[in-house]
Amino acid sequence: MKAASLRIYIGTWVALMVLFALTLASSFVPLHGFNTAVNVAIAVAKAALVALIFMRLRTSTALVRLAAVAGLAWLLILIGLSLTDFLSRY
Amino acid sequence: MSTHATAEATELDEGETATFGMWVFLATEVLFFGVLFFAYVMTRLRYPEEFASAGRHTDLTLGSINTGVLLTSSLAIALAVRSVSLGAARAGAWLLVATLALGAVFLGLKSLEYWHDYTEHLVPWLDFAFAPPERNGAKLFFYLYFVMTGAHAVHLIIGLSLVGFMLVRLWRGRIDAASVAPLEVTALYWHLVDIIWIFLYPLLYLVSRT
Amino acid sequence: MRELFAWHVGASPYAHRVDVLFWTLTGITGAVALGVITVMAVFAIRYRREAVMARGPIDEPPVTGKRWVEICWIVIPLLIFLAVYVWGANLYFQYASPPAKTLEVYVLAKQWMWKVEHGNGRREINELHVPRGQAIKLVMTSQDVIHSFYVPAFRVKRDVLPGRYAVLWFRPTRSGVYHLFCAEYCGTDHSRMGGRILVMEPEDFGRWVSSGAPTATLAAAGEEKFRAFGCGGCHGENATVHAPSLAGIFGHDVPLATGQFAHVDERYIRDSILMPSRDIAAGYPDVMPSFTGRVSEEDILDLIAYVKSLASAPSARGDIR
Amino acid sequence: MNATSVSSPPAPEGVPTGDARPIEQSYLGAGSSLWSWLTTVDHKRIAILYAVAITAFFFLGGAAATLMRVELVTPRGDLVSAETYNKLFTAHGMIMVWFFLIPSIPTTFGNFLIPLMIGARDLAFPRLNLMSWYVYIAGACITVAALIAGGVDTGWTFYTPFSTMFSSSYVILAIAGVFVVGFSSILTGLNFIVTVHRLRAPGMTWFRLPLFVWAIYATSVILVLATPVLAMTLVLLLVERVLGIGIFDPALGGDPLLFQHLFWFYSHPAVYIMVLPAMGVASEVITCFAHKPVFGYRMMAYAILAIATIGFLVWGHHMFVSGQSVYAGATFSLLSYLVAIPSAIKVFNWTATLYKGSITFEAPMLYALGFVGLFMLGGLTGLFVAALALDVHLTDTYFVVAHFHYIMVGGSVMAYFAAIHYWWPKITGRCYSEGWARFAAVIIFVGFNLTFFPQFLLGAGGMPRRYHEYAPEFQLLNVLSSAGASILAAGYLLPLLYLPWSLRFGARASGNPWDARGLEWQTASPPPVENFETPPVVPERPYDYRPQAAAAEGGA
Ligand code: HEA
Ligand code: HEA
Ligand code: HEC
Ligand code: CUA
Ligand SMILES: [Cu+2]
Repeated sequence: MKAASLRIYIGTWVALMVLFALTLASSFVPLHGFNTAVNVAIAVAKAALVALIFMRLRTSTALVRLAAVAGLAWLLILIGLSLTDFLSRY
Repeated sequence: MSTHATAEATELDEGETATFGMWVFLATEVLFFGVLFFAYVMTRLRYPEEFASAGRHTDLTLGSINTGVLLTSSLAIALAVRSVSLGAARAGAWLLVATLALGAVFLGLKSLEYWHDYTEHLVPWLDFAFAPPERNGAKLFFYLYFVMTGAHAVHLIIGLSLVGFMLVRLWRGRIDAASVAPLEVTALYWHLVDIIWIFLYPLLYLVSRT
Repeated sequence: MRELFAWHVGASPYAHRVDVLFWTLTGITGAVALGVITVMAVFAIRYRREAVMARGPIDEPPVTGKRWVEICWIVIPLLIFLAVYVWGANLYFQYASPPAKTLEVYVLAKQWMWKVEHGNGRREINELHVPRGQAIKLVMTSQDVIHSFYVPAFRVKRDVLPGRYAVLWFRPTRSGVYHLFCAEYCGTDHSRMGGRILVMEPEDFGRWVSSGAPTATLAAAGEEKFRAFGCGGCHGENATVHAPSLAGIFGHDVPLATGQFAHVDERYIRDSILMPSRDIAAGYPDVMPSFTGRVSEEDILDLIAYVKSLASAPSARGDIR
Repeated sequence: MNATSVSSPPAPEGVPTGDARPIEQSYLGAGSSLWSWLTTVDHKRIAILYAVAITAFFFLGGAAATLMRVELVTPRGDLVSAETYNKLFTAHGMIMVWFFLIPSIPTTFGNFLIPLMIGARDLAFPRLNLMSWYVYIAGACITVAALIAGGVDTGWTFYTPFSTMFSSSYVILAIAGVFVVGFSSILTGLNFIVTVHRLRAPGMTWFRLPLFVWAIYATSVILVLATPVLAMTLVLLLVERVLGIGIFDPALGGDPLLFQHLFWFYSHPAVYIMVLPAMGVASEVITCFAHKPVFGYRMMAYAILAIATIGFLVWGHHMFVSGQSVYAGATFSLLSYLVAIPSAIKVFNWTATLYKGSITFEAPMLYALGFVGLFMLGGLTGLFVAALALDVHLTDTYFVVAHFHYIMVGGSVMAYFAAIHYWWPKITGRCYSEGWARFAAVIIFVGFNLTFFPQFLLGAGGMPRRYHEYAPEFQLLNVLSSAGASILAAGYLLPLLYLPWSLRFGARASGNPWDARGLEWQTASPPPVENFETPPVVPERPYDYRPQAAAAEGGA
């Protein structure tokens, strides 16, 4: 098992905190309906950092990555296909 | 979880097996919470204004502090795994203690927040604060707020017990650099609980703060 | 014989079109099933172990079948499937889009009965009288759980949900009496929640619908309620409150305070009555009270009928599309 | 078994064959106390624990069905009250789906055979495996308690707002039980996935896996990805029911279609959970008794994966008349036709496997051929209900009831019986009476068709489902159906007699009584605790059957 260097871990934490500050600050700036989009995009970035570095997906086997992606992919199927109904119903 | 692998399976293989097993489990967790996110999206599409005005009533300060706390706890447990696998069991133990402490702080603040919600009549099934035009939508927002944060808190409590258990095993010398897999798997779980919060935070605390 | 088949002859042009699809598909799938079963039987007999015959070496590569055979039985079924899909979808869109000129009837479902209101105010329970040859459009809602309005002879059904309006249409072309079933499980007496559809000659229907001394047309009943609930106090001609005129809005798009437009249909009126603050008409104050709990589903149907009856009136509001 | 197979014929060269070993030296001899069974972590013993529980639930669900069929002999509700009838079909559906058919083949034969087939000692997480069984039993007890205490009348689909506002409160308990059982499914699926990925014997590459393993693997993927959705949906249902606030009831500002989407997002993939393992069994049995390699092995494996994935994209076909947008309906209908293609591939490939085979007709083969035929009919009628305009007429009628019983009873249960008969000698070390087994297979086939074919006609004629009373013109067909059900019941009771009988009086089975290929046949019957005395190495493709050789020997 290869352990990443301390620097990388601390750096990741700093990055997470910066993103956290960014998301909080951006919420007070009116962005004409794009606030949620920005927030979600930042959340995705934070989650990716945690997954890639802390959970070490970056150095995992393809198999583990596949498992990691599967849950997300299936959630997108659920939401995506349902939207064909909810967005075109009336 | 013990793993009786085939005869020639090595320690390293067992670690890999456990890790893979945990990732499969995490996939199920993603879908488990996914239903709540799905319900949130669909309901918010129907009640955009109500969600906006109800969303302004969540406790931004406590929610934000908790976000910082949880992100930091993730760092702590990641460093704990790193230390143990490099042979520094003592440092690892202290980092696990830090993880536990941060997790406990999170739960403490969350309880405080629930208390505030209660006193401000934000609990939708008890004497709810919002008046009719917004009432239905706001109720659904707070309903989802409680179900989502509640499910998250339950997971965090499970995480705390797992980390506590690992701490005991580390203490007794059952975990060391060569058999770090159980700790690693626990850390994966902890990180996932953190990731869920990363999404809950903007959806519940940052709706329409402009 | 008829018993052995329990088949109900279709009683509308749409039903006949559905039947053609049904029998075609029965033909295709029957042929496929028969074919597969025959081939299996032939193989089973011919290649039974006792059969002394030269089987020859296995003439296939180790782990794959014959490529061209497999491609054939992927592509041919796919083409058949696509054809059936398009056919079924085409009919489905017919089912979902009522023609422009229809006779409208309101249907209210509740555990466990169907209440029907004709335009002229004639009401009936668990029965629906309709004239032959005319397109009938049902506007349906439920008071409690989900029900489903099912007329096998017309090959149509539609779930009836609480809190919204479901539309179902058909054009009966054979007079007679047909089953009406509730097809969505709705509790204890689900199986008894049925009734009859009586398709009458137009003249007979005319006589029937005007008999039984209906007190007032639906719209008139609605107008009555419009006054009784005090709607007229604000929406009326000489009201002091600044409220929009409802004349001529039905079926059109009205501007909202948000800058968007809303299409005025049954659901919009219902929401306006129950949740007036959700969609505020542009240029008007948000003062209309919610009538939730004060009006029944039937009252709402009457009020809708009234607002609809104003549809052809000239609108005083210039901002309507 | 017939004469040829009892004294297992000399295997072709190079095919090692297990022996008949004294039962005391097998996994069955590892302990006979109840305690030794309840604490075992041996996958083979856990399989038997499941088999016992599942058999009980099959007959419980069957008893409810029997009562329903008796009630439906007359158009009036004269045997049981409407309320009782509604509770009966709810209990029947819930028990058959969650406590019988979903766990059936995976937890019994999957558990027993996966390690044997891939040459492993046990599953990846043996203790988790035992825990799954206890979780299953716990969930089952909760639900059965609810069904006995007061009964639930929601139908197995729990549609809102009926389930949240109107139905009796036992629905809370019943749902809690299903929720718990879901975790058993998830843990079992997880265990299988990890096992197949990590514990294959040397040389056992993916394309040397028996199709049964492929099928269980794909099933596990569905279990793991679909079940959590059901679990959380049920939580939301419970909270809504208890607190009176929620996102499903329009009276509370919710949307009932939201529930339907979530329910079917799980439940449509769940129908493939119920049929994929059956397809795996059919592939094993048909190749064995046709004595020929399966036709198009790779395509068969891909078809399994395709069904598992595309199966996730079609759930909206249960909602064509629900008020879902017509565009969504059109999308889901198209996708439903696409998922039928891999099923078609499988049916054709099984048929082609018979070509130039050397076929014998022992009981497992009779059941397997029955499976193919009835699954095909069930699947073909699925094409009717997938056609939008036809479904408008047929949905919620007996046509749908017939459609899914053809696949689930005619298909999956048939395959389950094929599996029982095929692997019985391996599991118990005993041979059952071949004559009785064939007789039962024929009775079940006849009874089944008589029960469910009339239901297609009823449905096409417009008889709605979940009807306690019905219009008089439907009576004749209903009487036929009920008559068939009694034949079917008799057919199902037969194995309950001759199989246990064989445990005591049956001849001892050799290691490979069917002259079959596959690692599980290379060890003794019953297998030793550690499965293989020497860890196996896999040198070749699966299904290495040679029809010419067998025919020369058998036909002589
Ligand atoms: C194991 C269970 C199982 C399986 C495998 C299937 C398989 C399929 N099902 Fe079924 N289904 C159920 C169990 C199952 N179903 C249940 C339980 C319900 C009702 C739930 C409830 O409401 O309670 C249901 C309901 C149901 C509906 C909703 C009906 C309604 O309520 O209105 C629909 C609609 O599309 C449908 C379609 C299909 C299709 C297209 C397939 C396909 O996968 C079938 C594919 C197979 C074939 C097509 C056969 C082989 C193919 C050939 C031989 C090809 C050659 C053919 C030609 C060239 C024409 N099913
Ligand atoms: C998953 C598997 C499965 C299986 C195996 C079965 C098996 C059977 N089913 Fe089931 N069925 C469903 C799943 C299944 N069903 C589902 C999901 C529904 C929908 C429920 C709903 O609408 O919510 C349904 C609904 C359903 C209906 C429609 C009810 C209605 O809509 O009103 C009918 C009616 O005939 C029926 C009949 C049968 C019959 C005769 C059998 C037979 O094959 C059963 C054969 C077995 C036996 C007959 C057991 C034999 C033993 C005895 C008789 C002994 C009894 C003894 C003791 C108590 C000791 N089923
Ligand atoms: C207190 C005055 C008041 C009463 C009483 C009242 N309304 Fe209104 N109504 C309004 C006002 C003001 C608006 C415009 C603002 C809005 O859209 O909410 C309105 C809007 C509407 C609209 C939407 C019109 C549009 O152009 O968008 C409908 C439909 C309607 N009302 C129907 C009714 C009915 C039916 C009743 C009686 C059951 C009723 N109203 C009672 C004041 C009233
Ligand atoms: Cu109303 Cu069923
Ligand atoms: Cu389906």
